[in-house]
Formats: sequence, C-alpha cells, structure tokens
Amino acid sequence: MDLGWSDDESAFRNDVRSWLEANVPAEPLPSGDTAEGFALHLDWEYRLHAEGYSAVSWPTEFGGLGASLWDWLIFEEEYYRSAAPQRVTQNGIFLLAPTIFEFGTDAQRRYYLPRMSSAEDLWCQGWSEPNAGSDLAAITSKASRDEAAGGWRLSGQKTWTTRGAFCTHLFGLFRTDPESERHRGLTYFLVPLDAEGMTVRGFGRLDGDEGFAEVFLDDVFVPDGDSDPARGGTLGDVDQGWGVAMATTTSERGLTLRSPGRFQAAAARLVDLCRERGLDADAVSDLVADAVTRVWIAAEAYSLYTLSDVTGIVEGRSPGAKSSLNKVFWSELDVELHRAALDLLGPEAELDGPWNRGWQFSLSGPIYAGTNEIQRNIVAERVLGLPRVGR
Amino acid sequence: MDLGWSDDESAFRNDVRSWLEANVPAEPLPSGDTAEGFALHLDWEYRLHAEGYSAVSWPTEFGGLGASLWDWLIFEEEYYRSAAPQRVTQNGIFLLAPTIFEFGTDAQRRYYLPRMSSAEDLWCQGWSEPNAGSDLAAITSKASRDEAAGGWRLSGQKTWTTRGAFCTHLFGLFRTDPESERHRGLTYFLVPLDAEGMTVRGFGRLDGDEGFAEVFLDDVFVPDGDSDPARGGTLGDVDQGWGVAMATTTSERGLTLRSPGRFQAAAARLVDLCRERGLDADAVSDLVADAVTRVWIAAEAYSLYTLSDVTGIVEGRSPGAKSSLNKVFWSELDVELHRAALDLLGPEAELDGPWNRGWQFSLSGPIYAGTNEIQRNIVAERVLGLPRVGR
Amino acid sequence: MRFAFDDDQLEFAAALKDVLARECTPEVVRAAWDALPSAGSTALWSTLSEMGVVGLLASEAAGGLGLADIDLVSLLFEAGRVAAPVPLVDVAAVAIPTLSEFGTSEQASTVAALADGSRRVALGLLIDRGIIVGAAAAADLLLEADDGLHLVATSGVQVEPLEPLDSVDGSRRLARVTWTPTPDTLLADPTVAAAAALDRAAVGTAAELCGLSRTMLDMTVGYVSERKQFGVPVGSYQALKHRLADALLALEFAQPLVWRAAQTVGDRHPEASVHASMAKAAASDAAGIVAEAALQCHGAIGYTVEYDLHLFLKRTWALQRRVGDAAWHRRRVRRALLG
Amino acid sequence: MRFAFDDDQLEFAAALKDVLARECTPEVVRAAWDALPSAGSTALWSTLSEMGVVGLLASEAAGGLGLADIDLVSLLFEAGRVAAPVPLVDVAAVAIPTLSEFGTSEQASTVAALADGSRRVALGLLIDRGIIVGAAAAADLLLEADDGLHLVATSGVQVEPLEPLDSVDGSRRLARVTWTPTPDTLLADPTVAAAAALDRAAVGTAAELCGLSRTMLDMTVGYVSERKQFGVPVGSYQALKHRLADALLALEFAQPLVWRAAQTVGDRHPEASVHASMAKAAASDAAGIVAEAALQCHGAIGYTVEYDLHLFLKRTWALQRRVGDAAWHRRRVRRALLG
Repeated sequence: MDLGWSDDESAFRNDVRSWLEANVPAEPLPSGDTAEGFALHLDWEYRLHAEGYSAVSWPTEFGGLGASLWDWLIFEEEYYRSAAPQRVTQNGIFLLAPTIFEFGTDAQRRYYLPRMSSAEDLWCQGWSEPNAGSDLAAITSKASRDEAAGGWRLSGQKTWTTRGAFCTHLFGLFRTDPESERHRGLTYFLVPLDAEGMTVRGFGRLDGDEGFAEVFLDDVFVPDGDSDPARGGTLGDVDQGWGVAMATTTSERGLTLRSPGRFQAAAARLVDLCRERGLDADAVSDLVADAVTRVWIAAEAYSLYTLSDVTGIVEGRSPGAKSSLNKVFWSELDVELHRAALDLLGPEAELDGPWNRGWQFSLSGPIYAGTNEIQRNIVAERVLGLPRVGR
Repeated sequence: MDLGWSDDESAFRNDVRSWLEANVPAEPLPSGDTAEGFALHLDWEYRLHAEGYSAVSWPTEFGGLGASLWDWLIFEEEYYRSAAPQRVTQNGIFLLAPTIFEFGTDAQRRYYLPRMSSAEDLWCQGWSEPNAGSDLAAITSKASRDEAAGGWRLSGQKTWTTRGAFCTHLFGLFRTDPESERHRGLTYFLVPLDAEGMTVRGFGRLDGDEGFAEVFLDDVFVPDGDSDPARGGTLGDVDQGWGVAMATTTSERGLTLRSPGRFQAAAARLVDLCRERGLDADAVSDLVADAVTRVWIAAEAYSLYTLSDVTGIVEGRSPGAKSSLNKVFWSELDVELHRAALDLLGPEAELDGPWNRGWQFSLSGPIYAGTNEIQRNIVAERVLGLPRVGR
Repeated sequence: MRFAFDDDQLEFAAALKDVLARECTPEVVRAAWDALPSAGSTALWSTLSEMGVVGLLASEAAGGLGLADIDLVSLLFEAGRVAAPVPLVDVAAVAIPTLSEFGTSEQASTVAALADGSRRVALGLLIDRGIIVGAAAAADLLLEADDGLHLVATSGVQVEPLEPLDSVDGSRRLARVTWTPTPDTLLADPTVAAAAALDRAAVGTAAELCGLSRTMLDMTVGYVSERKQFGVPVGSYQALKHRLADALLALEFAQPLVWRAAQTVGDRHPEASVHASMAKAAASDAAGIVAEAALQCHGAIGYTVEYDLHLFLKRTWALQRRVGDAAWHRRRVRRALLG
Repeated sequence: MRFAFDDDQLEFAAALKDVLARECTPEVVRAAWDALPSAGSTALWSTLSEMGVVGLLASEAAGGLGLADIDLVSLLFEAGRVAAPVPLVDVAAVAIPTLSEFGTSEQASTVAALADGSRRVALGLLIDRGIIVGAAAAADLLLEADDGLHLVATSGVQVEPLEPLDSVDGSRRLARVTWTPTPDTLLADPTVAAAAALDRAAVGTAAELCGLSRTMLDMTVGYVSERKQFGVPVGSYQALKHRLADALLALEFAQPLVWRAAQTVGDRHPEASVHASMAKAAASDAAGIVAEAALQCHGAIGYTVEYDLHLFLKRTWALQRRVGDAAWHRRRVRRALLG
C-alpha cells in the first residue's frame, strides 16, 4: 500500500493543472452535441492535441505523451476538476483506439491514430441497429464480397449513433457471412461517412440536444484490411468481428470511459451546490445532506476501486468481468449524484439548466454501453459463477 | 366515498375494545412457538372462543359471530391495537377454513369448523417438502389407493410446518395419481397427526423459537372424502387438489393473513419507541425519524388499500391476482418497520428483545406464503400482463 | 364505510377520458411546447370548461357544478394520464374553491369567469420559491406572502419570464413575479386560505402524478411486450418484470392516499393537511420510481424526443418537486406524528 | 501509488485463513454460544496469540510483531469470514496500539500480556452506550468517559450482565459497567486516545463485516447453484442473480474504503477519522444488504438454526450498529464535508 504520488507524478499534475487553468474557457462551451457547440469543441481538441493532451497515454508517434496509467489517472482528475469541455473525440480515442492498438496492423495504426488524436478524423460508433440494442448479436446490416474490387459492399442501418451527424468516420460490425447467425460471421469495419452510399440523419435526444443519428448504408464500398486506409477497411480477421468488438465494449464499460476524476469533480460541484444553498435547520436539508454525503463516499469508493484496478493492470492482472461491476457502479452513482442535486434545487429543479440536463444524461448511463441488466447478468455469471441457464 | 363507520359498527368496536381491555394479559405471553407458550396461547384461544371472538366472521353455528367483513376489519384493528396474543390457531382459521367453506361438504363443515374455532383441533399446514418450496408442484409425497379400506395410504415428508410439534392435524397435498406430473394428479388431504404412521420432529428457527417441524408419513391411512371426518379425509375432488390448494394460498397471500390493523398497531409502537428515545437535535435522528414516517405512511396506505379491496369484495368484485401486490407490500413494510426500530435502538439493537425478534420474524415475510420473487412474477404477468416466457 | 368512487364519479371520469383521448393527443401536448406565450392548449381549455371540469367546484350560482374535491380528483388523474397542458390544478382545484371559500365577496365574484374558462388564475405559493407556471396567460395571480394569500391582477405586478432557462417541460412557461404585498389584495381569511391552497395544490398535483405514472407504466408494458431481443420479448425477462411490478406497487399504494386526501381536504377534516402531505409524498415518490423504470425499460428509444415518453417523463420531473417534494411532505407528516 | 496488499500481507492472511478453516469451524462458533462466561473460544485465542495475530501491532519489545494497522486489517477480514468468536478488534486492533501510543508507561507495560494472549481488555466507548462485549473474561476495561479514555481493572467496577436480554448472537456476552471515573485511570493522552480508539474500532469492525459478508455471499452462491425449483437451479433466475450481483457490488466497493482507512488511521493521517467513518458506513450498509440477500435467496432453510447461515447473520446484525451505525458515520463525514 502506498497512497502517495511520486515526485515525477506530482510534477506532471502541476503541469497539467497550470495548463488547464490557463486554457480552459472561462464560460462553459455550448453542448458539443449541437452543430455550433461541436465546432467550438473541435477547436478545444486542436489545442489539447498541440500540447500532447488529447491522448496522454498514447505513444508520442501517435500524438500522445507516452504517459503511464497513473499519469493518465492524474490527467483525468485534473481535467474534470478544471471543468474542461467534454471530449467530442471520445468514441474514437477511448473506444476505437484500444481496438486498433490490439487488432490493427502497423499500417492501420500509423494511418488512423495520429488523425484521431489530432481530431482530423472524428469517429462515431455503429453498434446498435433498430432490432439489435442490448442484443448486439442480432445485427442484420451486411457486407457482401466484391472480389473484383478487392473489398466489401455494405448495406443496412445503424442507429443511436452519438454525435453521428458531426463525425467523419464510423466503426461497427457487419455480417460478412450471409449464412451465419448471432455472433458468428460478423466483421469489424472502419468506414468514412463521406463514402458513396452513406446517409446520416440526426435526431433529438431527451435532454434537447440533437446528439443521436441514424446511419443508412446503401451498397457502400470498403476495401480489404489495410489495403487503402483512407477509404476505410476491416479491423482484425474477417468473420471474427465479435471477438474484436468485445475488446472495444470491454473498454467502453471499463476504466477508459469513466475515469474516477469525473465523479469526484461532479461530487465536489454537488458539495458546492449544497453549501451555496445553505443548510437550513430543518430536516429536509438533513436528508439531502445525507444523500450528498452518500454520493461523496461513493465517488471516493469508485476512485479507490479504480486505483486498485490500475495497480492490478500495472502488475499484469486483468480486471476481466469485474469491469461490469464498475459500469453498474459509476452509472448508478451518477444518477444518485444528480438526484441529490435536483432535490437540493427543489422547485427550481425543473429549470432547463446544467443540473437537470446532467440528470437526464445520467439516466442514459444505465442504458448505454450494455444495459445494467446485462451487466448484472455478467457479474452474476462470470464473477459470482451463478448458473447460466435461464434468463 | 364514505370514510365513516355506522353506529352499529362503532358499537361493535366499543364492545371489542372493552372486552380486550378487560381480558388481554397485562404481560405479553411467552412465544406461542415454544411448548410452554403454546399452552398459554391455547387458554387465550378458549377465552376468545367463549366470546365468539375466535372467528368473528364465521356463522354462529360454527362458533363465530356472523360479522361482516367491515366488522372483521374493526375487530382486527382493535385486536392488534390491544397487543393481544398472537393467534396460534391462525393456520386453521385463516388458511384452511376458507377452503373448507368453499370446497368442503356439509358434513366436513359441521365436523371441522366448530372444532377449529374452539381450538379443539389445531391445524398445521403441510405444503412444503424438502424439494418443493417455492415450486409447490414438485410435491412427491404420495397417497396410494386402498380400495378395500375405502381410503388412501399416505407416505412422504413435509417440512417447514409452523408449530407442527404442537398441533393436532395437518392439511396438505399428496400425489394420488402416480403417473402424474407437476400440478396434475394431486389431492388435498386432511390428516390427524395422531394417526398411525405419523412422526413429527420440531426444529429450531432463526429467532430462537422451536417453531418449525418436519412431518414424516409412513403408510398413514386416511378415509375417503367425508366418510369418517374424525380420521381425516379428502377435501374437494380426487386429483383436483391443486385448484383447491390455490384457493387456500390466495387467502394466505391476501386479506386474511395480514389485516391492516397489525401494521398500524406496529407502526404506532414504533412511533412510541421513537418518542421514548427522544429526538435529539442531530441528523441521525432526523434520518430515523424520516424512516419512521415512511413506515407510518405505508401502514396508512396499506390500510386504505385494504378498505378499497373490502369495498370491492362487499360489492362483488374479486381482487384476484392483486392480492400478490398486498403480500409484497405488507411483507416489505414489516421489514422496514423493524429496520427503523433497530436503527432507533442503535447499539442496543443486538439485544434479544421484542424488536430484534420482530426483525428476524419480519425477514420471513418475503419468504413464506409464496416468496416475493414469485409474487412479483404474478404481479407482472397477471396484473400487468407481461409475457410469461422465460424466467 | 365505502372506499371507492361512486358511479357518477366513474362515469364522469370515463367521459373525460374519451374526450381527452381525442382532444389531448401527444401531438396536442407537443404543440403546447411551441405556443408563445404558453396558455397551454386553449382549445382544450374551452372543452374542459364546457364539460364543467374547470368549474366543477364552483357553486351552481357561479356557473359551476357545485361538486367537491373528491369529485375532481379522478378527473385530475385523467388529465395527468394525457399530460394535459392546461392549468387544471391552479384554476379548478385551487383558485375556484379557495376564492369561493376564503375570498372577499369581490374576489369570490371572479369565480364565474374562471368556471366558464374565460379567465385564468396562476398560483404562486411560497413553497415554490416564487416560480409561477403560465403567469402570462393568467388575468390574476393567487400569490402567497407572509401575511397569507393575495389575489393580484397580473397587469399590476412585474412578471419576469425565466427564459431562456425555462422548464425542461416545454409546455410549462415559468416566471418569477416581483411585487409588494398590500392589505387590499388579501383574501378574507388569508392564512387559512394559504394553508388550504397548499393542501389542494398538493393533492391535485399528486393526482396528476398518478395519472402520468399510469400512462408511463402502460406505455412501458406495451413496449416491452413487443420489443424483442435475444429472440424473446424483453418484457419476459424477470429483471424487467420485477422492476415494473415494483413500479406498479408504488403507484397502487400511492393512489388510495390521494383519494383519501381529496375527500378529507374537501371535508375540512382536522387531519386534512397530514393526509394531503401523505398523498403528495407517496405520489411524488411513486412517479419518480415509475419514470425511471419506464425510461430504463424502454432503453435508447425512450431517450429520444421523437418518441412520446419524454413528454410524460418531463412533466413528471417537474411536478415531483412542485408544491413540496416528498421529503418536505414527509417532514410535515412527521411533525404531526412526532412533534 | 500502489493500492494493493503486499506479498507479506497476502501470505499472512492466507496462512491465517488455513488455520481458521481448521480451528474455527462453525462448530467452534456454535460452541462459543454455550461457553459461560463467554471468553469466546480460548483455544482459538491461544492459536491467534501464538501466530502473532493478537500482538501484531505490539512492539517487538512487548513480544509483538511491530506491524501496522494495514497489516492487521486483512487478518480481521479473515476472522470475520469465519465469524471468529474472539475479541480481536477490542484487543489486537484497539487496546494494544492505543495503550502503546497513548497510555502511561505503566499502562503500556500491560501490552506484553495482551500480546501473548494471557490477558484481555474489553472496550467500552460512549457511542456504544456503555454496552461491553466479553467484560467478564477481560482483566481490564478500556472505558471512555467525558474526559477521555481510562484503563480500569474489571475487578474494581460493577459489571452487570445483560442476561436474560443478551445479544441475539449467542457468542457475545453483553454487560453494562457502573463506575465513577477518577483521574488516576486516565491514559496519558486521554482524548486523542479516545478518538483514535473509536477510529480503530470502526475500521476493525468494518473489516470483520466485510469478511462476514464474503462468507454469506459464498454460502448463498453455493446454495442457489445447487438448490433446484421448477427444474432448474434457483440461482439461474435473473431476480436472484441481480440481487446477488447487487450484494457483491456493495461489498466490492466497501472494501477499498476499509483498506484505505486502515492505512491512514495507522499513519495518523489528518483525514483518518473521515476515512474511518466512510469505511464503517459503507461496510455496515454492505453487510446489511448482503445479509438480507443471503437470507432471502436461501429461503426457508436460512431461517433455521440447524443451518450455519444464522451464525453469520446474527454477528452481522450485531456489528452493523456497533461503534456507530452507517448513519452516524455518514454524519461525521458530512460534518467534515459541509461543516
């Protein structure tokens, strides 16, 4: 047990903090899930990249700083503490990139990663389809072989694609073996959204932002493997896309998407709100104050749990199915955090401000990245070892 | 809507209250689930019966007062408010009797009911078997035809029989069709525990009382139907026991077992405890006081819900599957009630007193009479109409 | 003892339900999001006035039906079921009986215009920290001050709309009012009136929350019975079944508290305020439970504005903490219980 | 930064686990229910003393191992796993370090006898309202009064056993002590000592609760994987799966708070008391959640005293509210957070 940071780590923290203090916009940017807001967020991404801060843990050749996992945690803590803008590049940097690192060829890594960290390429995910949500293996979008052209022709529909309307590329699974069922016969594709035959339609989200898109593919050509990365390609082996995708969804559920810094910073803002509102002497406030305290403790627990996970990873132990515990915990913590905020606001909770928007966004946590029902099944079956029979 | 009581009803309430004030033992009796305590409870049953109070809603010919459902509710309210002894006859009076009223012959009603209300016959239930708990249809105890003797020979084992060691009779299901499976081919039997071949073994319960028994049947003879009620018999048609039993379990889950008076009286005792302990100025007490208030509101809600049910029954509408809502609600209310009490007691909660005993007993509520998991399935499928497929 | 609605009440509610099914479709609710300044749906308000719903509690002399709070409560439930974008609670459940019972004769004389739908009142209780819904469409405001309840002409005070920070429920236009109370606008029995108005607003809001909950539950049951994943309807999974069973449980046991409170508030029963608080606490909690279950069981589709669920979710989130949230009302019960 | 136990700690815990599996079977726990006056299991106490567990925090000069709170915490977890009926928290986690650090030299000199197992101390903090566990088997009592912590000879005070109203956990013999504090029994730094004793008792109890929880969870997973109803293991039902997943979730996220607190309490970190309170609050809540899930998932068999589960349930219910319940500890965190 060593709960302190090394001198180098502390120095890194100071650098990051100073830079953020000098550079984070004084006024919060408008939501990155609207067209105007997205443009402003892109500017921010360029500035991060110039400093090597857009993907600190990546090797420098790909635009990162080659930082350790510990430094990454420190960066994230400082990032959220400074209330810096949301990362509109997160689907690429945090979800796709780990898969490219693991399954991509050298050519793919060299082509895609620098464009991703510099926000030149903006990736959205194409997992869900109208009839394949929780049941990802029900995918029907298909890719037919075009032997002559040396590639595939993609057709079908993807939906719930966050910020799809503002992105440049899509990653997702398509059925390459027409005879196959369920998770067999799928291949992982990388597709530019400006390819011929692609149509993207944005639509509205609960919290008022136009953050979702449907993507329609009509005979879209994608070349084999890494033969021409600029036109897209396949990632990993043909018909083996399920295994490749699972690596991505694990990172979606695990450490990378939800760093503890986010919840500690949000809990700190909740504590500020609580102080600001003042604790009057009556019992309502006591109840809310207890809820605020619960949230604070939970954010601490999440942070310590992550430190324990990172220690394990650094020492070569894999968290495995336990990442499902993480996902359930942070998503429900986020809901409780915003519930406490609305309770503090009382009749003002219905105002369309940051806390109510945050509340609505928090409610998507238990739904996306594998519903919490599915995560609890995984915990029960793969961590506790309960029998799989039945639903 | 009429939230008042008639003059007759108020007069009945006054009579009951006066009688209870004069007769309820000043000191609580020792638990009726121990041998000594059971004997004292039997004395109490005799006194109730002498007044017509052992089964107020039954016709006078069977030992009741012919009271309306409203009068029954009033009686129960007063009974619990007075902290009168638990009813050791409840398995007979509240569970078996409704089935005898519905499925018994005149001869059976005339023989069994008066003996039941007078506590001469003491009934225990023989539902569960070692491998048939929640899954009642998995019963393997069997009854073989003895044509010559005009009856059946019963063999098998029943378990979790509350107060079985102190009772005189058992009711339960036995498999009369050896070829049958699941809920087909079962028959509802009434069996004296002193019949040849019966063995009863008591065993200990969580809260320290010896309240459970296992009952072993080895070739026990039971005559057909109502041919010789003193030696037992069958209730309803042969091989149709499942339908007969369901009528009983509905009443176990529904109104009869858990009258609102019980929870209102317990909530009132909780409020007394809260006042007695004093509300100091700090927040812990505020949290507990809020929990006490929640319990009080829930007890009120349960009472009103029951008034609505009874109005429906009186006017000829059946509550049906909604009785599963009742069971989940009262059993979880009872747990919350005792949790609040233990929180009030703090470090003294671990003392083996009435509140801790009550806590332990309350935890059996979500288990017995159909686990709350099964009740929620029923609510989802039969009240909400969700699809039955799957588990 | 009889704890059930009578035939007249059931028939009126059924008739209203039919009318609302035609005249308050989700499209009508959506349209109210765009109406500026929002008067909610004016066509619907006319219909409700003509049916006698608005003036239900007004005396026959004032053009009303002379009925009681208990007669109105199941109509408010129906209004909640369709998320009706109209101020039934403010006008029909609160202003009309409050002015009739506790107003000066001049104030009481405005009731006829309220009952026939030609005039509206919006409610500003202290507990809502000065936030008023639909003030711009109201001729008068029923405003609470430290000395009790006042009836103030909207034209005589400063109304500041909360734009752009309006309600998440786009059919609700919020404003704050700046005014200086003077004795001439006080009701005849101002403090009793304020207390009664709070109770009535709480019970009326609770009834609407129950109606909203019922619809969210119905929509969800419908959706999960149809939507298939892994080859079966998602509603056949036990986790979803139990979550929806819990949602129903919360709603079913909140409703009787609301009906009881409507009866006793109308009767001026000594315990009426406690009953009103039990009702609002239980209904607020139940609606919150139902709303979260509904969104979770819908999955991503519930998270889009193209799908109707969000209309009900947002109204629910607004009303949950309106006229006191569950914790506030439990505290009121607790004070009665424990001192 | 390294948030994990080191190899020495893991090996010691594994060794202790083996010993306890042999020497602290459920039969040993049951036997402690009948020992009068309960000294818990004296054979087990000897073993633990010989292994160095009891004296882990005592200096080597006092016959101990000179280790720190963080080294002891995983051993307390193991003791919790088998519901060990011995006063490890009172003696090893609290009395030894408290007397060593804050006692007079005479008081500190008793540590050697505590470390070798020949002498015991029982703890009476104000927060436990004077209820002491195992006072009759203790030579001395570490008693908190308004002026701080005292070390008092048991023979010099009046010990009233709480029979017949003893603990629901029959291995715990409870007593109340009547005494008049005098300055000569005070520790050298009495108020700091009292505060540190509370923190250590909270963290130690939290660790035992985590161990108890782990066992209840393991027993339940085993049971529901075997027990069949409706033709399949009951553990294949989603409702049970999710309930046990929630139980695991509560436990997994409580544990790191407990480990962290053990480290910072040993370090006399300025935030140590807040960390201790977070640990006890989370562990008390988690243990309660696990215990209820375990009983419910077992069904009727969990409700019998012939089956071992009840030994763990009852210890859990006792420790949950010992040394402050979850609400008390959250309030302490809250005061640090919000003032």
